[in-house]
Amino acid sequence: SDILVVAHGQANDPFWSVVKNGVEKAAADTGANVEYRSPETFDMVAMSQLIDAAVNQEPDGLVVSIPDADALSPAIERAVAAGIPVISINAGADVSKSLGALLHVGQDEFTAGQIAGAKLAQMGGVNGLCVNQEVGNVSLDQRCAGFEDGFGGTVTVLPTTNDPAEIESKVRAALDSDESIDTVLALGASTAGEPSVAAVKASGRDVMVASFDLSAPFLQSVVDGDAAFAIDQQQFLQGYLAVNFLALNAEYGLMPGGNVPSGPNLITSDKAAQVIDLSAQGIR
Amino acid sequence: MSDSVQIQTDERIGAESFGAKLMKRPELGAVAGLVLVLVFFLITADRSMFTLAGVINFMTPAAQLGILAIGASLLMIGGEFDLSIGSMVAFSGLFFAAATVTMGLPLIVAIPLTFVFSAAVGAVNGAIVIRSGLPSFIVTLAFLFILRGLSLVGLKLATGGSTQLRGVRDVVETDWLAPVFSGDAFTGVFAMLARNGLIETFKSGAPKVPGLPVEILWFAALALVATYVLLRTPAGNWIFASGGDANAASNSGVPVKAVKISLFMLTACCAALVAIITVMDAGSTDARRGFQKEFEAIIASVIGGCLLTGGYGSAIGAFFGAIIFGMVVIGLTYTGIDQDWFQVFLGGMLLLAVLFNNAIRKRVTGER
Amino acid sequence: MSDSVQIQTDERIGAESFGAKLMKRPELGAVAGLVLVLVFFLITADRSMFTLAGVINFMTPAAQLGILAIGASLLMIGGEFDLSIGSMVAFSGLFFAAATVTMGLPLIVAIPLTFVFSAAVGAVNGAIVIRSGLPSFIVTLAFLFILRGLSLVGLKLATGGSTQLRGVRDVVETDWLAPVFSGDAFTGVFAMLARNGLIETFKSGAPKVPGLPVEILWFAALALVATYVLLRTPAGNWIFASGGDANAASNSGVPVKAVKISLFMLTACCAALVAIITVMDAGSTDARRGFQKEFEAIIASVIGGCLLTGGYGSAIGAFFGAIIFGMVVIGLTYTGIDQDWFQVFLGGMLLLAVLFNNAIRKRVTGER
Amino acid sequence: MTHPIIHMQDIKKHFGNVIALNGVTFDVTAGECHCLLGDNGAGKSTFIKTMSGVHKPTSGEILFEGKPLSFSSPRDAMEAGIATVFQDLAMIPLMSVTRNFFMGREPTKGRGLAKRFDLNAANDICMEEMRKMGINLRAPDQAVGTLSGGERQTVAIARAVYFGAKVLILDEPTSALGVRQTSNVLSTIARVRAQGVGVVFISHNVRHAMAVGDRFTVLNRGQTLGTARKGEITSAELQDLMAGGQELATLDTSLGDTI
Amino acid sequence: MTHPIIHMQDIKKHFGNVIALNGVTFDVTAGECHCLLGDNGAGKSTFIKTMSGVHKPTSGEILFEGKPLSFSSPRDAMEAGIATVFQDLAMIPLMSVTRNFFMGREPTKGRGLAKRFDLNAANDICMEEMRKMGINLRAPDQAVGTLSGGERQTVAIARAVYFGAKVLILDEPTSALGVRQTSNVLSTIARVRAQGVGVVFISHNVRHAMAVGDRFTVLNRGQTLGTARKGEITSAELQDLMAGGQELATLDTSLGDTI
Ligand SMILES: Nc1ncnc2c1ncn2[C@@H]1O[C@H](COP(=O)(O)OP(=O)(O)OP(=O)(O)O)[C@@H](O)[C@H]1O
Ligand SMILES: Nc1ncnc2c1ncn2[C@@H]1O[C@H](COP(=O)(O)OP(=O)(O)OP(=O)(O)O)[C@@H](O)[C@H]1O
Ligand SMILES: O[C@H]1[C@H](O)[C@H](O)OC[C@H]1O
Ligand SMILES: [Mg+2]
Ligand SMILES: [Mg+2]
Repeated sequence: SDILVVAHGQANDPFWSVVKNGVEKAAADTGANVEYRSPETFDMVAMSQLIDAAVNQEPDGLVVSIPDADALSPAIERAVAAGIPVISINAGADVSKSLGALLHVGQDEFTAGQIAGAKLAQMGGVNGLCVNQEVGNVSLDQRCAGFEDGFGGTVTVLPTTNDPAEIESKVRAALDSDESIDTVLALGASTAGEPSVAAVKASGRDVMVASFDLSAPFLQSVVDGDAAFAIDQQQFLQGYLAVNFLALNAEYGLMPGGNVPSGPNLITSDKAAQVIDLSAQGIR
Repeated sequence: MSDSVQIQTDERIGAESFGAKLMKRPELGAVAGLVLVLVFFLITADRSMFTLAGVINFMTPAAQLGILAIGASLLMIGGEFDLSIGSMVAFSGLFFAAATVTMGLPLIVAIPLTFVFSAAVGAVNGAIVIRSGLPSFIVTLAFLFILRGLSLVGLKLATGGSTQLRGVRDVVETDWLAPVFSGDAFTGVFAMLARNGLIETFKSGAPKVPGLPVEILWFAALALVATYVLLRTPAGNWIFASGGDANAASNSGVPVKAVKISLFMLTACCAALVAIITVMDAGSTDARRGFQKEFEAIIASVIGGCLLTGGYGSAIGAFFGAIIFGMVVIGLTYTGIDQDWFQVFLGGMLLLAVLFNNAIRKRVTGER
Repeated sequence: MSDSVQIQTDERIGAESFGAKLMKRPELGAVAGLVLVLVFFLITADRSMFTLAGVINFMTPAAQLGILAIGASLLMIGGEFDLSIGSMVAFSGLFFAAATVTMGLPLIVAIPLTFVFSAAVGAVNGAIVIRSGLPSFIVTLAFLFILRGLSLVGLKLATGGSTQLRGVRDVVETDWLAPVFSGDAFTGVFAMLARNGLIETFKSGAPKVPGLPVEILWFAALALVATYVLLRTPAGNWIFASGGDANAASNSGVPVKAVKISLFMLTACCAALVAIITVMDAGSTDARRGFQKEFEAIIASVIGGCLLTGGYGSAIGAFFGAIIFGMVVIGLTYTGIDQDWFQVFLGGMLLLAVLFNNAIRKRVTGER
Repeated sequence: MTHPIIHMQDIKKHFGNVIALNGVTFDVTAGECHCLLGDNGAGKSTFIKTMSGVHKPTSGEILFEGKPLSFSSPRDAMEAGIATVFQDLAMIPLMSVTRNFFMGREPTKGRGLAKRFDLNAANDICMEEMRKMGINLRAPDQAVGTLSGGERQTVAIARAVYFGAKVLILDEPTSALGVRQTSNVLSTIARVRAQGVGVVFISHNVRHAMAVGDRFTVLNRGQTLGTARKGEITSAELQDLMAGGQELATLDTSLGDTI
Repeated sequence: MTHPIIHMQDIKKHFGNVIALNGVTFDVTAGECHCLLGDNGAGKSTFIKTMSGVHKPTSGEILFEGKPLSFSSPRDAMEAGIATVFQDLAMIPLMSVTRNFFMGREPTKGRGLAKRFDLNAANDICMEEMRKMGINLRAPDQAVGTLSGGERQTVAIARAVYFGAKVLILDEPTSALGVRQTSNVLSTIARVRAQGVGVVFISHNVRHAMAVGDRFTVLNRGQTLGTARKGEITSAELQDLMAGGQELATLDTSLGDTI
């Protein structure tokens, strides 16, 4: 069977490369013919065109992420109208059903932020910094909003580019100019999380750092006690399960009855050590 | 004065083939590259790429890019750059969405307003470049950041905190002007063709392609008008002259400043057109719209034969350049090439296409 | 022939102030902008920005950018662009990390190898530009994609599926050559200063700034060497000439092709240097390193007074340009301004800085 | 003497700390050819550039047909009826001969939206005007950058003559021209002068100046050395003035009357 | 007649479908000045560009000191001892006079890593050589783009003369020069010729050619009309040949011997 995956994250994004690895594993396991595609940048107009291109090939299943329902709905509805089974992953849990997708595999971003916020508040944080390395991506806005909600204290958003050197300096600058900041939540482990840890270390202050997603060095910081925890959404599952479900669907007409919450999953120091190796291999 | 045809018999002119004459024109230089890319995909890509639906599929992004590229190429021929085009797409998209959704204006008011507003921003760009004498690269770069930033701030203001403004589709759906700027043209014709089995349909019987996306019509129309202006009007001559050597042009009586400022306004309006079309199609806008489009527009223009240094190029070249770029970007997804290799292929195809262009042109024109 | 000093008394030369003479130099044009930015932050930013730790904090990214900008500015003066610098950072970073981690080579082998390898890629870039006669914009753009893509493919190969190659710190930590390319210099001096209360310390007594990050030293050294080469060696003259008018230069006996290819190699080596420094500092590399750095390097060069059309500019200007850019990028975080305005602010400051530069220069040199 | 078309009074022009013109007074009347002579770097080109709107004078007054005037651009000067052949020719190498010829003043046909550049007419006029000057162009769409030095100069002259209305300014127009083309240009000057156009002619060739000039003004190091009418001055005297009064190098061969 | 330094045999040069040279044979020997004359567009500049390594001939042979040779770049030609003043001067407007003067052949001081461009020496030489040609520069670091036309041409000539080793090629060197500077250039030609350098001199001025030339070759429409030695031909005959045999325009004034 032919299955196409169209996602908003690029193959060179450390996070999405794990999704892609999941996709490939599922392809190997099921024997399905699978391709992963994404726009050059976070570009919803281009992404809808990629979905159109995929629909034109009339695959036996289509996996999409839905970070902007308005922009992507015509293309997704066209796929559904063409009779192609669609599963959504990662972003779009709220709209997946209404657009005609069979189910969604992923985490609810706002909830994930909330959980992280609550945990950090419980650990004693009152003044938070939310480091956003992809300004304009709504999923990331939702995380900061959830963080603020769950945290209770004040939260400042720090928009940055995705250059680690710049992020390190900016986090450092934010810490230096506001003595009251005691918590940093980064929205991506390798781009924002690792430099945040470095900045906090250099500042010599006692500041908690947590991050969305995983990376081996960040997990190491968790193990070493330099970071509090990482929020894992097990994106390998998003790629793997979606393709697997669609392959089974194509072969036997099987399909689970509801959404699969692949996260959020807090990785604290007790669990971090076990996942470092898997993370280094691009599985977590 | 028709005796001037005598020169046709100059003994110092060798024979020149028709092909050589054609390839000498910057308008047609990009054709060789297009043919190469076409042949490549005909061989390697999934057959669905060259069905009607497939062609429309790669022509749609090509057209959106092409509208920007035509503006960029005229400006580049006129000797300047505009790096703020991409941000301008986001900014005028925000303006347009706010005008329709937040303020509830009808399209007949919102669209002209958006164009006037964008042209004004373009004029500011141009005026600063002209008055300061600074390179347009750095001035419009500043606007790249400023407009992008203002889009973010504006969106948050308009939505009360989100970076995405939704609901445009709902408010414009019933507007009589909507079909000119969004959706598909000739849907009746396509439906008829589908009923008669002349074009492909889904199992459901609906035509795979409901119509011709309006941006393709806009793209083609703009390319024609721009070519006409460049080659057949005084304004076109002024654009070439201003870009070729602003000093010499001004000394010969060309109103260089007015020409350049108009071109900045035109480029901004092209960005506004793309913004209007894509916002209406998507039904929403966000702070990242048009990201890096300035770059792609310049790429398409250069593939199409424009010189970065100004004074040389064509709108038709930019037209083909945009199609080449659009075809390569979308086409690679039809080939089954692993996404990991995507950028390697994109770069390789671009390089091959321009090298091939160049080799063919040198060969036919006998340049040393 | 010392009687040539006679001309000093030409009655057709008016008096010229020392300030005017200084500002005429492209090297110093950017200083006015730097002063403006500095004054702005001295007034608006939190005091911690101008403590030793604060200065080091913004100088570190500025230095990384500056190393690239100096290479880019020489190339730009020589009349060409390299859009592949950013991708080159990722690509040579991968090469370096693979050499140390995967192949276990000592730095004394791995580092020269990385430079040789990068220079070779630069030479390929240059050779294609020279031989095809295509604009370097489009050729290096192709390499922007190709190298970025190859970095991804290579990383996955080296790591067995991940896009991040780590463990560099562990293998190089003990290498005697490591201090030259990573960490801080003069740590002893800083510790001593801290002990004597001359620089700020943590409560623990350790200095807040353990030393001078090596990239700042490399940055300053490169700026000096590049300035010396440009202004005081035949090669410098050839660079200006090649960029000013390649035809005229070649007709006057300048080996234009060799000059340009060497500049491409140099630029690639600057990218490799940044890659080595940042990979060793971070201990890892990933496929997105150096993203859009080509763009920022060109920005810094242009702020520093380089002409995009070639033949004019300076390395010292790029030095100040990188500092201005770095300071503006980091500086806003120290002010109380809402961070959503970041890009508006960045663009506005850039524009102000170059406009101010320009106004001051025009004023002192009396240009019309 | 008729009223001058342009009168330039005490023009000064500084570039930063360089003083290019230090008070030059000059006029040209209808139907006369006023030669502007002087050593290299004397300021001739700078002076005629202020006359044709390229430079704004640092100080001094310009009277056009008796009224004070300041051109804010070359286009203004052109519209007032001044056509100039600049020493650097003001040509765009990448553009065709015809497009250069008509740059800024393109002939159109059609009206309203259909108003367009009449390329056929332009090509014909251009080829014909070039032929009159002694150059048979291969094709009107040849890029100016591929023309020979003299061919290029001829395009600039033919263009100025074609558009010259009241004043025609020629900055060393014959410097790169062949024998035949030079003779054509000089006779063209004589012709347009006879039609009542005022001509300003810059040259380093005394013979050319004497052949067509009515008055001669010599500049030296940014200042006027004086103005003489035809007949008041001999070739040799003029040549001495042009050299700024300095001695000429002597040659083994009889170079005395060579230059 | 001594052995020629350069001998160009049956040179053809096509640009696309344009035939610029259609079989030209020419040589220059040590200590002679060989004038290359001809109408605008005859192919003179194209020809000397093939001689100095800028163009590769489409066909034909180049013998340098008797051996077949093909220069792959102007630098090669220079190293063989050919210095050229191109008609477009080959100057970089944004660079200073000194930097232009020494472009490609910078004097150095110091050794090894400390080897550097000796700017002081270069400035002195440059000012001095310009002075010899009759131009007192204000400062050696003035940008060439701000020099007057004649000053700029003088820089190009002074440079070529300074570096000219075996052959000096001058393409209309005096076209923009003042009286004094022209006389200096002509006497310079006489001087270097006396030193045994072979000079190729292109000019439209018959008097200049007759003053310094030993042989005269006339090109017409890409072909040689013939070569004459000094004394074998009169000024008037030469002038006729240069005009390509076509009639000259006549002037009301006595323009007969003007050109
Ligand atoms: N933009 C400028 N900046 C500085 N100096 C300038 C500028 N333009 C001209 N000059 C100087 O002014 C003087 C006069 O130059 P101009 O071109 O008017 O001379 P000219 O009389 O036309 O000489 P020529 O006969 O050689 O053409 C020259 O010495 C030149 O160096
Ligand atoms: N690159 C080129 N492409 C096409 N045609 C060219 C090119 N270069 C020169 N020509 C043509 O070749 C002919 C000879 O040009 P060339 O410059 O050699 O003439 P010339 O004898 O030096 O004339 P002048 O006395 O006017 O300088 C001209 O008609 C010109 O148009
Ligand atoms: O969930 C993903 C998110 O949608 C964005 O792409 O950034 C990386 C991940 O956190
Ligand atoms: Mg002059
Ligand atoms: Mg010539």
